[in-house]
Amino acid sequence: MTQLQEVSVDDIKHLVSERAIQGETVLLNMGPQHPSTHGVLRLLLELDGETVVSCIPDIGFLHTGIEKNMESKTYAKAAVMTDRLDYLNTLGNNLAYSMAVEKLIELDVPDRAQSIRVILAELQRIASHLIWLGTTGLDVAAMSTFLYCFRERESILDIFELCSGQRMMTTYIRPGGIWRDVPVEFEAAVRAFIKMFPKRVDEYEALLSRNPLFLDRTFGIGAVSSEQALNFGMTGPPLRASGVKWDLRKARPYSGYEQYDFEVPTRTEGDVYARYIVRIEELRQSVKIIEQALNKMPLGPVRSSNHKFVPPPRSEIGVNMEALIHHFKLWTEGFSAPKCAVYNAVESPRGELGVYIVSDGGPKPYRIHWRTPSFDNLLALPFMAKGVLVADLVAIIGSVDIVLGDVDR
Amino acid sequence: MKPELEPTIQALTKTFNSQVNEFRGDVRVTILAESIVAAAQMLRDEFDFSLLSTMTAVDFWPEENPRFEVIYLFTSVSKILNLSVLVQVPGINPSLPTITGIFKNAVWREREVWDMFGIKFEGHPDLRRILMPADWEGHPLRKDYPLGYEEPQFTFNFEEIDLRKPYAKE
Amino acid sequence: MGVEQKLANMGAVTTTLETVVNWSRTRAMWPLLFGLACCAIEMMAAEGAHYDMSRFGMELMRPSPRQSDLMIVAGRVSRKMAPVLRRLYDQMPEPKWVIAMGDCASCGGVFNNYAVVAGVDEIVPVDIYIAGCPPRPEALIHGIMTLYDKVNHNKIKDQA
Amino acid sequence: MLLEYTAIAIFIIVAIAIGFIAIGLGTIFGPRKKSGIKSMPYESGMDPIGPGTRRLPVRFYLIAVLFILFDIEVIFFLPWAIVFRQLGWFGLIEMFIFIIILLVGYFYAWKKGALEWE
Repeated sequence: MTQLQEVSVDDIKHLVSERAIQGETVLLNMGPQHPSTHGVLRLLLELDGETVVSCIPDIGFLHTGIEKNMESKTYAKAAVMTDRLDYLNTLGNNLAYSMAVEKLIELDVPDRAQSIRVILAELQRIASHLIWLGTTGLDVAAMSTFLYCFRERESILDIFELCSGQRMMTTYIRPGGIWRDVPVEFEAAVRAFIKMFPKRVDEYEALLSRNPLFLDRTFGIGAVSSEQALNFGMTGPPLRASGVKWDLRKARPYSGYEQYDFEVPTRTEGDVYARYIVRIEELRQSVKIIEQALNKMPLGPVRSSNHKFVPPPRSEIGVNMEALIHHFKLWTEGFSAPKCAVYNAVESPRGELGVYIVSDGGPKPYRIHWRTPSFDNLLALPFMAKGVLVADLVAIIGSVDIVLGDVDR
Repeated sequence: MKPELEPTIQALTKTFNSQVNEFRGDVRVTILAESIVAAAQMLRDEFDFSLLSTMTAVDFWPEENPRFEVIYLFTSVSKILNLSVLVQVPGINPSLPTITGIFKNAVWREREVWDMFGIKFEGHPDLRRILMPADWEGHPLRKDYPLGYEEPQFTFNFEEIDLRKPYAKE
Repeated sequence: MGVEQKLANMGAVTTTLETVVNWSRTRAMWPLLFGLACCAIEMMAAEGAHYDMSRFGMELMRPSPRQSDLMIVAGRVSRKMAPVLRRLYDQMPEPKWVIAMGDCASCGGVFNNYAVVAGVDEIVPVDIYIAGCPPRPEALIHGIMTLYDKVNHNKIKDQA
Repeated sequence: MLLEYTAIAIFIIVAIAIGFIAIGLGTIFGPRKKSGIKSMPYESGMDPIGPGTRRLPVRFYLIAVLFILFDIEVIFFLPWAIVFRQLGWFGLIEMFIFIIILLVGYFYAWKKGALEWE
């Protein structure tokens, strides 16, 4: 029997209180492989019986160096890596990256592409909220919500597969518009989904909203006031649940959001139940946006015709010599951007998703920084987890809705 | 340049000597390293830039003196404004004062900049590596750090890569 | 070791015993709940009602390695996660199998840089590689079917 | 008389046999490979910090005792439920008294705050 490999307490002495060093409180790893950490997040918990004395998050277990990898790819090829960042909001990442590149090289986007982008981004928001609802239901022992939510998510993934051929990593939104036009059946599929979905949200509400067990587990737990939320840098549903009405789709409308009228749901308590209510309300608002965007979707081209930056369609290459030259240049060396830095933010289901691109005039981005919302939302976890039971900590992690690909990049 | 941003820019240029440049509607103010704490305090209290959206660094490697450029991006939720503040940092033992006292989310952002670029932050509560393993040497996002590209295994070079690939024994 | 190693070459007896033992192993192979990244979402979709992986005996995703027979590495393994993955593999009781789900687990996939282990076979011996980024739930179930074929054909003699 | 007892005996033997067969096959045919890391305590993939066995807070003990108390009460219901018809009114009243005594204990524990975690 080999000697037990123990990590002695003194190499993390500066983090925990001295009661842990005397051995009074238990130091427990709610580690990278844990059913309720929604991914590979490690929490070093200092427990006094069931109550959490302090919680020290340790992230980086899913760090894949996307920012460094994107520096060695041209702008068009780096778009493929953006899907893998926040893998629940793939089209939202594409949208953030494409709009940042369009801002960098001042590329126009036709209206049809703008409204299709809004429809797909909102569908992706619904799919992401559905996964959050399913897994939070699992964490709070409401097993059936997981199966209901994934049933609806399958119909959304069918729509994505309809227009792009891939279920999740579509890279369908690219700089200059979208990859190709949506098929004819797209509109019918989306209309069918919008007609069916509100009734399903009422089903979820019937399951959870007034369920006394759910209320006991979520009411008044992990409350964050609006000043603290802003100070922690929280954005998205957790911030709106604390009473700050900050939604980038309303504050800085992009891609045509100003034409659609929808409300931004906010609550004031800022606890786990408030975040639940805000996200459930956002599901309904997204359906409203999709409906209006679908009605206003104009006909026309879906990708900018400025072939210096956007590869020409395949049909033109055989016929038009200039298109062939553009095609060859774009796919070998790529277009070069002016020497400057640009920041562009988009409202992802988790908060403000921003892309900061520094370009040195070459075809490859010199530096890309992703401002990901889960990184800051997770920062408030130790503050929310002080003096809370371990079971409530599980509900708090669920309510903050972190995605580890978003946190570690 | 949005009109509401004017007073902020005047106040910034008056108190700290700073250059202002604008590109595509984003305003960027470059100030000295020592005055970043005062600037952050002023922006948050007087001009209500209550959210530090992000904070990151860029490594202009061949240039040695101002090698790093650290970017603080402040957002004002009430006035819907964005302002980025730039600080030049030299290449030899780069260090900056910390603003964790003013913005709590700077704690992790600064740890990430230390982990990825090696810029020290004096006064930071616990400056440890955040994304890389604790015993990792080197700072990955520096330009002189290799990408770590390994030759992918295709059919033509299958055998020689198979030999040197460290397969896991049982 | 089990008794079957001792009476390894008794013709008909061991072959029928072999088929019974292998049959019993493929009927309720419980995977370890070990979702890393995007492939984990597709694994959850495969576990959901539409694709229903539990038709193949995978009803329960056991979070603890002590009660799981199969480790599905669903996602990209970073350098910081590699020792944890190896420890979990070691703490799983025999007989155990590993499925590398997705390109990132099989060969590093899209990420060819300092942070990602290029292929999980550098850390744990892999039985089945599933291509796709992320592989569709049907691809995962096809991978599980191939694993069942592999288990059904493995001989008792060469069981270490 | 004897017939019923043989039925129960067969029932018990078969139950025990199935238990032993299920576990026995596993131990006989299952390959076993001891290793240091395998016997190490599992802490979601990380090294455990500090000694495994340590003093636990008293609240866990309190909850355990209360559970045992009321669990035994439920076990006493089982034989009563079987001969429920034959006992008639007498059995019913007897069982109510038994339940009321335990309810008094339950309310006492509740008011003393034994059920609260803090």
